[in-house]
Amino acid sequence: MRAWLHHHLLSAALAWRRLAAAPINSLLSLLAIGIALALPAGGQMILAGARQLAAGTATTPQITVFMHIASDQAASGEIRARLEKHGGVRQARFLAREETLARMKAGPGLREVIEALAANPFPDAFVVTVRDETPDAMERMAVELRKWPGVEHVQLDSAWVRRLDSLLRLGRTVLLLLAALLGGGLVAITFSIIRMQVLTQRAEIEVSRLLGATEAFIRRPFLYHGFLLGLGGGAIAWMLVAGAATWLRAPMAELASLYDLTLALAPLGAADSALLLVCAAGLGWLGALFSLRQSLGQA
Amino acid sequence: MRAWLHHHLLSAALAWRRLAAAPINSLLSLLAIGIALALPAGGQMILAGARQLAAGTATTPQITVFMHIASDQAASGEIRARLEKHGGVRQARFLAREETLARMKAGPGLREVIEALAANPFPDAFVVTVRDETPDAMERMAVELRKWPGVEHVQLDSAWVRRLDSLLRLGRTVLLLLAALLGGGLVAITFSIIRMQVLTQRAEIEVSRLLGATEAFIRRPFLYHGFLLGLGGGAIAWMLVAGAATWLRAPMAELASLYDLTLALAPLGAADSALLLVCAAGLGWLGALFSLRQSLGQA
Amino acid sequence: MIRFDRVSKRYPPGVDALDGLSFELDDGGMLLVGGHSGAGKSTLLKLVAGVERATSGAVLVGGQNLGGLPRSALPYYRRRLGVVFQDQKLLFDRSAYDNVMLPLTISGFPVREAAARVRAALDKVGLGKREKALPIMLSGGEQQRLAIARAVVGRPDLLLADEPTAHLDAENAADVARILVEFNRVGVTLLVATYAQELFPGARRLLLDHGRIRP
Amino acid sequence: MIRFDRVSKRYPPGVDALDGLSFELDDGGMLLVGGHSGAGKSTLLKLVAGVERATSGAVLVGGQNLGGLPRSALPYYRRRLGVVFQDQKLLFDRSAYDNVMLPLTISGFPVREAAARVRAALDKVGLGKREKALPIMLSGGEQQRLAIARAVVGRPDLLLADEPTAHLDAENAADVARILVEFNRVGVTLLVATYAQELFPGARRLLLDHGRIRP
Ligand SMILES: Nc1ncnc2c1ncn2[C@@H]1O[C@H](COP(=O)(O)OP(=O)(O)OP(=O)(O)O)[C@@H](O)[C@H]1O
Ligand SMILES: Nc1ncnc2c1ncn2[C@@H]1O[C@H](COP(=O)(O)OP(=O)(O)OP(=O)(O)O)[C@@H](O)[C@H]1O
Ligand SMILES: [Mg+2]
Ligand SMILES: [Mg+2]
Repeated sequence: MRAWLHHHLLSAALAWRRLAAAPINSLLSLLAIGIALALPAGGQMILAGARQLAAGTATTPQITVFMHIASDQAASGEIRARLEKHGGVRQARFLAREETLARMKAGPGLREVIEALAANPFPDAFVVTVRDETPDAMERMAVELRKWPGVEHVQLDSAWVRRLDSLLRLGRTVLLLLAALLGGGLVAITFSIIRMQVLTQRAEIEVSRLLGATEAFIRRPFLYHGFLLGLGGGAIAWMLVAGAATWLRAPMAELASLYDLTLALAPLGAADSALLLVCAAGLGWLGALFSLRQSLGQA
Repeated sequence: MRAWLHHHLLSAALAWRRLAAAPINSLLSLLAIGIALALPAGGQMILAGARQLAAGTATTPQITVFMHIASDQAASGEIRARLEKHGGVRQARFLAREETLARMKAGPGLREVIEALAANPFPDAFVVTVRDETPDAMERMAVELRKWPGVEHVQLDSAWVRRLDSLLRLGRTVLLLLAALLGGGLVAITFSIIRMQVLTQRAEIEVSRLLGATEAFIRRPFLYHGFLLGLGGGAIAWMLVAGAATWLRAPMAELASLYDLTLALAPLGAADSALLLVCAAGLGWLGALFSLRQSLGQA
Repeated sequence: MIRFDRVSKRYPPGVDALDGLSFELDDGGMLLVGGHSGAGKSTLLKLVAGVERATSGAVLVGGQNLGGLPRSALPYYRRRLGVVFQDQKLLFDRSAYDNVMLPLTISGFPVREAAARVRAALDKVGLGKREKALPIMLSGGEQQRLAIARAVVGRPDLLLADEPTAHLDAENAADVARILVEFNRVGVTLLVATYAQELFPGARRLLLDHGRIRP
Repeated sequence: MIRFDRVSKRYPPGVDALDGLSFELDDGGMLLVGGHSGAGKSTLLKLVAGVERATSGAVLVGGQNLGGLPRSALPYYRRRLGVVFQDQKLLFDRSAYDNVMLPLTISGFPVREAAARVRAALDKVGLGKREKALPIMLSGGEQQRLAIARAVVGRPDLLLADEPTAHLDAENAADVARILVEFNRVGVTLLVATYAQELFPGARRLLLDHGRIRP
């Protein structure tokens, strides 16, 4: 038992020494792994930013219900009552036509036009928020409202929701694809490195076997090697992402300001960072395991 | 000379056999390189699509000049003459207030409002396109026009231009960064692989030297190896990008249709493909060269 | 006790290295294996070391048939042996000291005691002052002695040596032979393949000829 | 002609392998180098082969001082030699045939003639039927003979052999010695480090003792 623990320590130390023995090579390997991991991690960061942006701008997709311009207050009251009773409606805000006119006058540019009007050209309206904000549900709600008496026009802003949704979905798909590809890439890189290591250590492996080393004894340093490669690569990826976040902050802010958005790129949080490191180390270990399977046989 | 040519052929064949000797390993290496290259290549494809999109929607940024609502035709004539003489103006289209009114009436939704108006609320206007379409030049032009007599308001749509410009600039920066990172990654991967190959072939290298092999003779197969790795990785990258273009076409089209845009993802063209392969092979060769420098010494 | 019972060994391309070989060697005994180049001496030793398996017949060591030994038990069997390989099998990227330490590390020997044992083994073969040297820095004969130090450092019950005195001058060869015989005197079973049978006077001999015992 | 002029070789940690050694060997001559393990025999051969450089003194081969040979000229110098290394330096992932072919490939020998030469060399050392075998499939003595085949395949002017008969039984050793002597008879200069000096009767001897000539 003590010998076993001791050998684990020795293996880790040996793996470390093998990494340190070829520093440039190790650094380049780590860099390759780091870059492979930085891309999905960075994508995750950007997507998180975009999601937060989406949350900021499109929290509450709305349906606007315009009454007929000739409809009277009673009709509007009727619709208001219906909306309040409707189970799918979360909130309905009444916009009286007088209020709209006053607001429009206050707005820039339109004042002269509106003051020249003989009558109030705006109808009564309701701004409705719903419980089920999925595009389909909103579409169905709009169709229903359109049939109510005195309703002239129902405007749905689900198009925007759908756009953003579709964009985020695309982003997620691309990110997943990227993560899978590059996770696979990491496994491939450690696989190669460990396979080559096995080849370089061929003599040592052969001699150790002849002197009575068990398979576990022989494999352990290589598994630690893969683990360390993954972990180090993960750390580099973390730094690359943090660096990119800092470096991209200025141009992103400029861009966001043009769109009147607040888009903040935050470096990875503690949980995401931990996940990144654990996944990286795990994939490195896995690559080493596959590699040993292939080059040293099943046992 | 014939022996030299012969050895080049032998070296290429040997490099090929080394790749084929460890097919899984080679495939994984190629995949790693392919993925590393696919990302900037794919980014290039997307950016090309975006640039084409930008070209489609924002060909001619415009400046709209609104006359004062109370200004008379003479004033408008004066401005028109000035615009026609102005060197920076490419074209100025006059929008008479009557014409605008008529158009607005024809448009949906506004008819009732406009018909209720006592007087034409629209001023005369000019839609101006300029020779120098850079955001700064347009800004300067707007400032100048604002000072002309009878001009009430000058509206500049350079904001959109600037947005798109800024977006594309960001895209280009990210892409360059990516290409540099992943080009470096490719060099790092071939560096590692060749270094490991050198380690595995240590005995052969040592013996060959003792038997009178020149440095060039020893290095040649490794350089071919790096070259082939790069080339194969480039080919895989090409296929990945083509695959992604096909795979992303549907969601991209959906997205584009929501924005009323035509965004077509075309697979890499012949020139871009050739560039990709040449760069990949060259970087692989370079990685091998660096690697040999480091592991076999300068000579 | 080592017992070969009609053991044959055929290598894949169809080379019969051993052909129906039978002999016994008691615990604590000594046996020299001779014969021409390619006679099967190394093959015999490899069968005892569990490096190769017999094609037919039984190789019994300590009553255990090596042919029936599960793969997972092999490492533990090997730890009880000391083997000097004909091609030495030294690690060229480790110092003499580390080469001799390797079997002790593998068997999980306590670290502190191990160092003393390694030094003692190196002293015994006259390499006490070269412990930091890499094998490449040693002459052919010094490498040979290093391989012997590694074989004896674990104080095995059974010592196999394949041409342990090749590459050694007469004086060094006699020294090495003396070391091996000393081990045998304190109870270690000794099996040596060698051309230099005169270095082990009075020992039992087994002469091979194309895989068979020459009568 | 080989001429050593007060040659010393000190290896980095401070080992004096050769110490002011002077001797001459005429073209077409034969010289046996003897001495205890670690006496400096291999070092002497390595200096002639251009594997090591003298710390002081001059090593002249064919009038050329090897110490002054530029690194880029070394490969071409080596192609004119045949060397049997003490540790053989065979490639274990290549067949016997490919091992012997290697020096011919390196010197850009025409492919068609090369095949015939390789077969002739393998036949000469009795390995004609094992050309497809990997070195690991050969016995120790067979590997030794393979190394000799590789050294002579290029028909060198100068043949260096370091313990060429180690690992060989008396009969094979005599065969190998005969092959080497035959080469010497047709004009090849021969320099052999060996303990088995009786295999080369009548040859000139040089006995080393701690890097000096024992008078
Ligand atoms: N590369 C090296 N670095 C350090 N010391 C070395 C090196 N090569 C040889 N030596 C030392 O130089 C001395 C002479 O070595 P050399 O190999 O020439 O001996 P040798 O006469 O060939 O011995 P043997 O018969 O055992 O092969 C020895 O003490 C050896 O340890
Ligand atoms: N792994 C192998 N594959 C095929 N043939 C082999 C293998 N190992 C040995 N042989 C052959 O088996 C025969 C006996 O080999 P072995 O190594 O036992 O001989 P040896 O008596 O030790 O000879 P030497 O004195 O030359 O070392 C030889 O003909 C050899 O070529
Ligand atoms: Mg043998
Ligand atoms: Mg020597």
